[in-house]
Amino acid sequence: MKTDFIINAAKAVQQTIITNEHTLESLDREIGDGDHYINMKRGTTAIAGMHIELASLPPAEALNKIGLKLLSTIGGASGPLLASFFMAMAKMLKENGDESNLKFAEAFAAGVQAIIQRGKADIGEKTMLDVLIPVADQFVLLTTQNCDVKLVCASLMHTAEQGMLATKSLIATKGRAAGLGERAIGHIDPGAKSCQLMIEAVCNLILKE
Amino acid sequence: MKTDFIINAAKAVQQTIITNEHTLESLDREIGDGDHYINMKRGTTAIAGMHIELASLPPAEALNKIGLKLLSTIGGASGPLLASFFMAMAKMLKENGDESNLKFAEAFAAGVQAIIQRGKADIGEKTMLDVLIPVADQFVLLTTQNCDVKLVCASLMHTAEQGMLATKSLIATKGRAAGLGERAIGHIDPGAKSCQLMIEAVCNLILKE
Amino acid sequence: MKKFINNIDDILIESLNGFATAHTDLVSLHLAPNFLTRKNKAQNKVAIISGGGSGHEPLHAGYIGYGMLDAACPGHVFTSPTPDQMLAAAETVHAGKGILFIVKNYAGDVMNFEMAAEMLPFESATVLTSDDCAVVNSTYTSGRRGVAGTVIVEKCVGSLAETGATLQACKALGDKVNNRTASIGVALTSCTVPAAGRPTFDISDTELEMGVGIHGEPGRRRETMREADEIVSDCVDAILTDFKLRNIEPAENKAALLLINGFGATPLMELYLIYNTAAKLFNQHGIQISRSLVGNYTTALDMAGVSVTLCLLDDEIKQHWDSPVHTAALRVGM
Amino acid sequence: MKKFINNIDDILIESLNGFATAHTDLVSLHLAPNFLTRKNKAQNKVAIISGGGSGHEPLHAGYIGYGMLDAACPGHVFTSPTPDQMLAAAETVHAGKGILFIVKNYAGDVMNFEMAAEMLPFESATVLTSDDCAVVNSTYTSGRRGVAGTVIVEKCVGSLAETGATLQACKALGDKVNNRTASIGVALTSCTVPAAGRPTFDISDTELEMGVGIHGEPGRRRETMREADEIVSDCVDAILTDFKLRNIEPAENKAALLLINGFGATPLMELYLIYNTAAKLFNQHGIQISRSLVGNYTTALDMAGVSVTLCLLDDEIKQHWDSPVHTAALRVGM
Ligand SMILES: Nc1ncnc2c1ncn2[C@@H]1O[C@H](COP(=O)(O)OP(=O)(O)O)[C@@H](O)[C@H]1O
Ligand SMILES: Nc1ncnc2c1ncn2[C@@H]1O[C@H](COP(=O)(O)OP(=O)(O)O)[C@@H](O)[C@H]1O
Ligand SMILES: [Mg+2]
Ligand SMILES: [Mg+2]
Ligand SMILES: [Mg+2]
Ligand SMILES: [Mg+2]
Repeated sequence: MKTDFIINAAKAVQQTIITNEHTLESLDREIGDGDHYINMKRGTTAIAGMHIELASLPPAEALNKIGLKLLSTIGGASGPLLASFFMAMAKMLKENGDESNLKFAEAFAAGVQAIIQRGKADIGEKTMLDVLIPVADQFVLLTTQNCDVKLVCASLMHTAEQGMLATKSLIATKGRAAGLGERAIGHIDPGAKSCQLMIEAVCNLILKE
Repeated sequence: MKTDFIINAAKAVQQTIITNEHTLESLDREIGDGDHYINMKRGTTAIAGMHIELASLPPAEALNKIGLKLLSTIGGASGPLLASFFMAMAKMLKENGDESNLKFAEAFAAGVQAIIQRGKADIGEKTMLDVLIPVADQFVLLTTQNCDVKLVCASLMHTAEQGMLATKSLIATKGRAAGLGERAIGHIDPGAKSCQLMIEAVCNLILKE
Repeated sequence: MKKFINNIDDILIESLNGFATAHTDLVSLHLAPNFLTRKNKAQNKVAIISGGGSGHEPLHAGYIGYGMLDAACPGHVFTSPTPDQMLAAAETVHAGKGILFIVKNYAGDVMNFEMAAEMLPFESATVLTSDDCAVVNSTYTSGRRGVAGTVIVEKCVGSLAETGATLQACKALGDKVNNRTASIGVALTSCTVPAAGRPTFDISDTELEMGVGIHGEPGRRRETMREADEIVSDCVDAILTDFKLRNIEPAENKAALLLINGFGATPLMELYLIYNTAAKLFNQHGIQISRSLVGNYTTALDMAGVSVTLCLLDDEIKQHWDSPVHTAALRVGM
Repeated sequence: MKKFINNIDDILIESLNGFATAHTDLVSLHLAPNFLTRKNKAQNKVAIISGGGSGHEPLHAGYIGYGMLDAACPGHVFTSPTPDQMLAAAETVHAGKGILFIVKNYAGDVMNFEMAAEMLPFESATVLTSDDCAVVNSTYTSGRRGVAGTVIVEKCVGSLAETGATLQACKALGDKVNNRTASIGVALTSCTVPAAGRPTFDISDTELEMGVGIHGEPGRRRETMREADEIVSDCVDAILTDFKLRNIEPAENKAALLLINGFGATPLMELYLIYNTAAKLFNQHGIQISRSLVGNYTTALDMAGVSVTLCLLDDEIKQHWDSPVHTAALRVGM
C-alpha cells in the first residue's frame, strides 16, 4: 500500500459516507443520538482535504496524521476509537514494516486491538467491533495464506457485511444504545454500518485497480 | 324585576355561556388570547352559586353584589367592565327606583355608560359595546314608549344580534384585537358575542314566563 | 396538548405552591385572594407591586425580593388578576411611603389595577409598561403592549425604591425606563393555553409570526420563515425605527442594554446566537451594548420564539440596573 | 424544523460568540480549538474543566466563573468535544495544582477526555458523573449516564477548589456528590438536532418517554401520558429505589437538595408544579428538601420534559452548595 492509495481511499471513504447520509443518520437516530453521520462526514471530509500534506509522507506517517486529524474532528465515541485505530496501525507499520499485505493485515489488527482497549468492548456488544474484529481476523488469515488480493477484498467485504448485519439482532452493551435493553434489537449499529461501508469502499477501490 | 328573576337569570346566563363554550373560546383564540370563555364561565358560575345570599336582597343590592363578585372572579378586560356595569346599574336602581321597566332600562343604560367610562371605548371599536350601546338605546326607547315587555325582549334580542354581527366587519381599536389591524376583519368580537348570548338568555327567560 | 398538569383548575395554585416552597427563603404565598410578598417585609420605602396573567414566569413572582418587587398578584393563565388581589397585597406590603403599581399595558390589567387603585386606602401611582413596538399605528390601538421590557422597569424602579425615594421619583424613573425601552417579538410556534387545550394559533413549518405578543396574540404579520440573521435584522430595524419615530435619543455614550428574551421553548443556544447578531447590528448603528441579559425572563407558556428588547441607558438607569438584587429569577451582588 | 439559525455549520460558533459577548465580564472565548475560560485566570488552585456536546446549555459554559468551572470545552451539538480542546484549555487554566476534569459518563466523552488526560503534561484527575438512574440493569450498560446532577457536582467541587484544596480532595468530593445524587428524566416531545432537521424520535400525543436521556436517547420505556402527580411519583420512586439499591443513606438530618430541571421547552410554571409534588412526596418518605433549584440547567435543545434530581446532602456538600458563585447561569452571594 502506497500513500497515493491512502489518499484515494480517503476520498472513496468520504464519498461512501456522504452517499449513505440517510442510512447512517437514521440508524443513529433509532438507537443513538443521531449524530453519527455528521461526525463521520466531518472526519472523513477533513481527511479527504489533507491530500497535499499527506502526499509526501510514508504510509505509516500518513496514517498517523489521519488518526490525529480524526481525533480532533470526529468527536463523540467514534472519534477516539477510529483515531486510536489509525494511530495504532501507523505505529505497527512503522515498527513492523509495510512491505507486504500481511504486514498491513497485522497493522489493521493492531488498530482493532487499540479500539478494543480504548472502548473496553468486545465482539457481540453491538458496536463497530462486530465488523472490525472478524474483518481483522479474516484479513490476517487470508494474507498469512498468501491469498490473491482481489479474493481477500471480496472476502473482507463479505465478512464486514455479515458482521454489520449481525448487530441487528444484538442487545447493545456498549455505546449509547446500551441504555435501550431489548429495544435495540432489530436495529443495525450505526458504527458497524459506517465501518462496513468504509471497508467496502476501500476494497472496491482495490478491485477496480 | 324581582331578585327571584335575577337569580333565575343568573342561571340562564351561566347556562348559555357553558353551552357556547366552543364559540366563545374560538372567537377569542382567533383575535384575542383564548381565555374569554373560561373567564366568563368562572364569573357566571360564581354568580349562579350566589343564589342563597342573594335571595333576601332587594334587586339593587343583589346586582351590586353580583358586580363585586364578577370583579373578583372574571379578571381580564371583561371582568372590570361587566363589574362596572352591574355596580352602576345597582347604583342607578337605588337612586332612581326600580318600580318600572323604564327604570330598569335607565339603569341598564347607566351600566353601559360605566363600561364606556371604564374602558374608554365607544361604539364601532369592535367590543362588547357594539352590542350593549344599541341595546341600551333601544331598551330606553321602547320602555319610554311603554311597549309590551315581550315585544321589548324580541326587539332587544334582534338588536343584540345585529350589533354582535356588525363587529365582524370592524377593525378593532380597543382590547387585545387592536394589535391586529386589518386582520381582525372577518371575526366576531368575543365580548360582543357573550353579551349578545347573555341578553338573549335573559330575554328568553322573560318570554317563557 | 401534553403538559405536566393535574386538573386544569389546579395548575395555578399547585405551581404557586411549588414556587413558594422552592423559594421559601425569599417569598410568602397568600391565598384567596392570591398574592406573593417578600418573606421579610421591607420598611420605609415605596412598596412596589406588579402582577398580571400567569404563564409569563418568571414574571412577576420571580422578581420579588430585595431590589425589585415587594409583591406580585398572579392572575389565571393569561388573564389579568382582580382588584381584590391588589388590595390585599397593598395592605400587606404598604410601608408608609405609598404603593407603586407596575402594570403591563393591556386593557384587562389596566382596568383591574385602576379599580384597585381607586379603592386603595393609600397613596398610589402606576407605571404602565408599553415597550412593544410591534403595533405600528398607535391610533388603531389602546396603546402599545407591555412585554419583556417590564423586567427592566421592575429592576430599576425596585432599586430606586430601596434608597427610600419618593413615590413620585419611583414613578418618574419607571416612566423614563419604559420610554427608553423598545421590544419586538417573533414566534415560531404558538403557545397552548392549558384551559384551551390546543394551540392559540396555527402556523406552518414555513412561517413565522412577526410582532407577536406574549399571549400568542397574532403580530404585525405572518412572514416566511428565514434565516436567523434576517429575522433579527428586521427586529433591530423595528426597534431603531420606533425610537426614531418617538424621538428618543441615546445618551451621550450611546450605551444600551440588550435583552434577548426566550418565550419558553427556544433553547438558550439559539438565544445566544440571536444575541450575537443583534449586538453586532446595534453596534453597526452606533449603539454600544454595555449591558445584557439572555434567557427566559418574560415567557408565553410553551411558545417557541424570542423577543429583542433594547433599553437606552443613561447614568441613572445604568446605576439602578447594576445595583444588588436578590430574587428567584435575578440575582446580582448578594 | 424551525429554529433561529443561519447555516447549520455555524450554529455553534455564532452561539458561542453570543455567549462570550453577552458575558464578556465573566468569560473569554478561544477558537480552533474551541474552549472558554474565566475572564480572569484563577491562581493557585486546582483548575476545573468540564465539557461535552453542545445543546445542553447553560451546561457547561454557563457555569464558568468564580466558585465553579475554570474552563469548558463545547463539542458540536450532542457530540463530545475532542482532546485538542481539553489540552488547549488545560494549558490556559492550569494554575500549578493540577487539572480536574468533570465528565458526564458517555462513551464519547469518557474516551475523548481520557485521551486528553493521557496526553496532558500536568497532573490530572477525572470525576465521572453518572447520576441517571433510568438505566436499571447496569450489567447491560457501559454505566449510568451523567445528567443534571452534573451541575451539583460542578458547583460543589468548584467551591472546594476555591479554598485551595488538593486535586485528590476535589476528586473525592466530586465522587461523593455524584454518588449521593440520582436523577431521572421524562420527555413529552423529542428534541430536534439541527443537523438532522427532524425530531430524534416520534412520540404521540398520548405517550411519554420515561427515563429519557439528555440527548433524546430513548429511555426505560414508552408509557401512557398521564397526570403530573403520577409521573412525578414514578420519578420519586425510581430515585428512592436507586439509593436503596446502591445502599446510599441520607445523612443524620435527612436533608436533600431537589433539582427540577427543564429540558428546554417546558414552561417554568410546569416545573414549579412538578417541584411542588416532588417535594411533598420526598417529604412523605422522610426526606427534608432543604435546598432547591428549579429551571433549565441541563437541557436537551428543544425537548419538552423534565428531570428530577435528588442530592442527599451532608454538612460538607451543603456548605459547598451554599457558597458564593458567580457564573452566567448560577449566581449566589456575589
Ligand atoms: N465502547 C465502544 N467500543 C466500540 N465501539 C463503540 C463503543 N462505543 C460506541 N461505539 C461505536 O460508536 C458508534 C457511535 O458513534 P457516534 O454516533 O459518532 O458517537 P456517539 O455515540 O458519541 O454519538 C456506535 O454505533 C458504536 O459502533
Ligand atoms: N376598552 C374596552 N371597552 C369595552 N370592551 C372591551 C374593552 N377591551 C376589551 N373589551 C371586551 O373584552 C373582551 C375580551 O374579554 P376577555 O377575553 O375576557 O379579556 P382579555 O381581553 O383581557 O383576555 C373583548 O372581546 C371586548 O369585547
Ligand atoms: Mg451518535
Ligand atoms: Mg381574552
Ligand atoms: Mg386574557
Ligand atoms: Mg453523539
